[in-house]
Amino acid sequence: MHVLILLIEILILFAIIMLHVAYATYFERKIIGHMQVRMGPMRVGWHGLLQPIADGIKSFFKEDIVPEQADVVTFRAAPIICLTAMLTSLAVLPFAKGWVLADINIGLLFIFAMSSLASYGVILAGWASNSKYTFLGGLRSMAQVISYEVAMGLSLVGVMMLSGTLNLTKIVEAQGGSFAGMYVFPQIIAFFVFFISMLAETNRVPFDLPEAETELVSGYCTEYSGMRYAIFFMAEYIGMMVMSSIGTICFLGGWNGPFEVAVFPPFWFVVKVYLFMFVFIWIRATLPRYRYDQLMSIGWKVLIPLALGNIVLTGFIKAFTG
Amino acid sequence: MQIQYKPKRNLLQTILHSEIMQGMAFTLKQLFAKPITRQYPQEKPEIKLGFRGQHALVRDQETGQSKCVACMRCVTVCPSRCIHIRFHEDEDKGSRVVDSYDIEALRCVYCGFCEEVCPVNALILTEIFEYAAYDRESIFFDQERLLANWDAFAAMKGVAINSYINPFWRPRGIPESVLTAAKRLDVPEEWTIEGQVVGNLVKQDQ
Amino acid sequence: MTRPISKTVNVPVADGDGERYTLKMGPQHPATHGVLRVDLELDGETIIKCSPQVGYLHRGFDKIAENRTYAQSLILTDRLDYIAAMANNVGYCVAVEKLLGISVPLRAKYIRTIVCEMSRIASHLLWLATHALDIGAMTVFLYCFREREVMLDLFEELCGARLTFSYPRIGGVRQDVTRSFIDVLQQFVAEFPVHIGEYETLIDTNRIWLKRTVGIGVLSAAEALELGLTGACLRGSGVDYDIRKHRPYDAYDLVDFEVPLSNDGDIYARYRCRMEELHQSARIIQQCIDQLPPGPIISEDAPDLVMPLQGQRKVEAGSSTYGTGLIRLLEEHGQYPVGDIYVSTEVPKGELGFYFISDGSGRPYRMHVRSPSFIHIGALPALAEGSMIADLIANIGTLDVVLGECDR
Amino acid sequence: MESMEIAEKLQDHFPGEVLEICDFHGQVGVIVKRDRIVDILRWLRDTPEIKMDHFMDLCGVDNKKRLGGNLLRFEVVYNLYSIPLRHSIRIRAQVPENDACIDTATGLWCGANWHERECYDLMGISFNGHPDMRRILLPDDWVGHPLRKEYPLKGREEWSGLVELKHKVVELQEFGLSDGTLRTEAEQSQTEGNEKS
Repeated sequence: MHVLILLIEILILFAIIMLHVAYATYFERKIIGHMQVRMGPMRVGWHGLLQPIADGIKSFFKEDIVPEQADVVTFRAAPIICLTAMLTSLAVLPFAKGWVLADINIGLLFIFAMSSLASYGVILAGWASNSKYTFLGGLRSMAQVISYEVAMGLSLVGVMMLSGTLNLTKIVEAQGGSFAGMYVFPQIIAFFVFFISMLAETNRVPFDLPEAETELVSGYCTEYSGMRYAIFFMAEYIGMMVMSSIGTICFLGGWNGPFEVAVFPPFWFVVKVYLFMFVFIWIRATLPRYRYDQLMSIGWKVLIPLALGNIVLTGFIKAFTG
Repeated sequence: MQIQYKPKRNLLQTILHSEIMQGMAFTLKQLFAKPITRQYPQEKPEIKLGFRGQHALVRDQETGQSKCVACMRCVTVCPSRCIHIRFHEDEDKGSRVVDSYDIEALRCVYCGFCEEVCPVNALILTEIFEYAAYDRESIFFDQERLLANWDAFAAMKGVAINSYINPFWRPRGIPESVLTAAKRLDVPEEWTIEGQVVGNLVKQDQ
Repeated sequence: MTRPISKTVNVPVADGDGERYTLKMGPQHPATHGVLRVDLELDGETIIKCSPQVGYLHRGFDKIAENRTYAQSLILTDRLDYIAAMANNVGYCVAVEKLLGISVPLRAKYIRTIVCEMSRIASHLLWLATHALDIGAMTVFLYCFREREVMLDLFEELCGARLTFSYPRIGGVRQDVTRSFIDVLQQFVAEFPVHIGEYETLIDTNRIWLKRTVGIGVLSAAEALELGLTGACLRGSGVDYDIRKHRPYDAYDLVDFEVPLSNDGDIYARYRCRMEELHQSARIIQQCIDQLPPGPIISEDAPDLVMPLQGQRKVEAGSSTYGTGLIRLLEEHGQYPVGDIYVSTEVPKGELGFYFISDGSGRPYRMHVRSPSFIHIGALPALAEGSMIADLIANIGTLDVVLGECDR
Repeated sequence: MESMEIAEKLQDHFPGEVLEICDFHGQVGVIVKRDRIVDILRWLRDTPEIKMDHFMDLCGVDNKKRLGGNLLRFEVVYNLYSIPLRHSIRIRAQVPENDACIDTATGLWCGANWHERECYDLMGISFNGHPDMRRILLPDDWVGHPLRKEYPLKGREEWSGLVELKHKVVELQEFGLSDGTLRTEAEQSQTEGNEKS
């Protein structure tokens, strides 16, 4: 019985997330469109509201092309690895008090593990397509993930030190219900480092090198088409959402808000996540792209030292204030 | 003139990312600006007078036929050589009779030379620009098609067709004396050589 | 100055001699601006050898022009640099006028100057749009197109076409400007500096933009000259060469403007030069509008597109051939001088030169187009070798090439 | 300096090389022999009071049907300009038909590289010492040089690459894999004939 309930819960979460992914694309296209003084999707449904559905149907029915020279098994598996890893990390996210599939004690570590795993999908996709553009995209992604995973992990150490736990629910609770309790204030440096690494981890502008369109055509997914391409797309958007959720949980006080919304407890959580998503999109609409070596030097020479310094600083403050 | 660069950012600006924030503020402002998109098939663009679009042979209101006199000037001038005319001489009247008038519109480059050289305003590039088709045959215009194109264009323009003036028929700013009789149409005062737009400084001098 | 430009390539080789591989970038690639193919030899992401391959758009203008009259060849120039066709049209007409010894009325000169500068604005906007997009700033792209659209609408009002204008004629222009055209243009010119400010807000001081452009693709003045670069690419390296000043044509000697120069010679310097040229173009247009004199718009001794009716050679009944009358007539007419001439004009991309040899028939004996894009793409290896793939993209963007012009 | 003066100086300096000086609409062209062309160009570029530093243009001309003069079959035309001194000159080097080659100017201006390749490609004049003498605009296996006067405007035969492609399309059509967008001409006329009948 317990398993059945869990399965139903998983199904509901899965459905909601898929819907979210669909409409996150819509959200992005609309926002970017209006920032660029155009309208975004307008044709399918009222103001293009059914556009994501139409896109989904289209990609399902498109031909699934496997390049002749590709390593077929890996080529087919790569998007699945990406999506599965991203979906799995959703399990430990507390959307509201008690609204969590698996409230495990090492939630934060679990998410790191999963997001690193997802990059295997990208790298394998780049390698298995047997194309030079995808290969370069895969290499870039590998380097990027390795360097920024470190920075991101280190940036969250401060949060762990303050809250004394790796359990995501407890991290939220440690921040208390008040506005001033949010870790973004004491951990402002960590938040900065986390935010930049978050952009890099999810391959977003200005760090979208693995799929830099004007350089590598479409990076690691150049050779993908139809549903497999859509799966990469989904994985990217779920990744964005997971990262936003971690940001919300660790720095913005999770589901706590100025007032309780009784009908829908995760209200504030969703608001905050979408705030993050908006900033993601906003940045994409504004900034140019870094070069590969510049990206690496920012990661290693700026962000990691900053994050380490933050740990030391937090440690001192913690030691002196008790 | 040497280019002046903007000053380098200082440490505080670097830490605060001030220039990036400015850019972000600007894009945020544009989020609420009015989009400039035109929803094309529903919302047609405004086509300016003299647009060089689909070809048509002007239907003479009196005879109901084309005005073409087979002078071959359009054939001669066409740089892409897409106009083909066949004609024979009418022995009684001493004039030429057009047997066929074909335009391969797919070869046309829409330079407007043909309507410019036409002495009798018989040929026109209309303001219709949407006539794509799935096969080549339907964009090969023979005389009937070209006259039908004119009818369609006349229907589109409505009642004003009698006074329709294409700037290629009576170019703005060209004196009447250099035009053939059929091209000496009545045009707005601004189009004549006397009614030219002149600059502010010239105006003051006069 | 004679040193051959092959920069020493400092390739960071990790272990051993590094495995090299080739990447054929293009002709279908988002950043190669049309159908340019660049064969790259790479070590990791570092470019060791770069060789651009052109010709995918070759149409043989030189050969076609030898079989058309001077007036008919005008349409070919529309298809050279299709981003700024008006400037090519004017350049062609200026060259033919010089060859045939035709003088142009003052009003036509002013109108031509206006349309030339309008097309410079249109072209530079498209350059900025794509250059920024190549480097990743996608929003600038659409802001630039917003303003470019105004230019295209104005061109449409003036001559009935949005891209392939065929507007100037040998000896003048086809049609006069209208009141509404001048009004819209005046308003645009007044507002334009604000729009330039908008683009600059997004990229001018942006640290990412600076990182991607400053110190990348550096050419010294001597190198740029030796490579034959012209236009903003040459002026970005500090060589004061602008044909509008050196060999003024049309009304450029009657208006006051400055030529922006920079000594840095990198991508950022070229970017700044072009941005400054936008300001100067607006200034020139404003002055032309102010000074626009009354008068005829086409010279009286301008050659007709076709010869007058009475002189028309009788065409055989039933024939549907072309050109029977015109070409023979002009040959008999013998009104064209015999000689050769090279005339160049400053188009947005650089120096567009036409070399004509006339043998007195109505058609050029030989026409050769010196197109700036062709030379600029030839300079790509000098800029890109030793840098990274991302810099190659930026370098292609900064050269501002149009493949229609390159391949002719 | 006036272009005519430069031409005369050039004649003084290279007496045996300059064949003729012609003036047309204020532009001076100097017809020279091809043998010392690089020396002439170098002299023009490096002499301080001439200083032709901008290599504007290079093109090949086929003189086969050109009237007048005792011109050789081909000529290579160099248009030079001096940016600091603002004067220009044109050098027309004569190239015979049986040995259509001339020394390269890439050693002086490396920008001449592509000009010369284009000249070779379209006119068939090859340049001695050029680092990369390949076709540039046309495919490598193209036959003939289109800008020569005897080359017909319509071209000779299809380019081998296109012929190959058409064969491939026909092959694919047999398996129903192509819609036949690139039918061979013979086929096309055949189907047209069928439609008419």
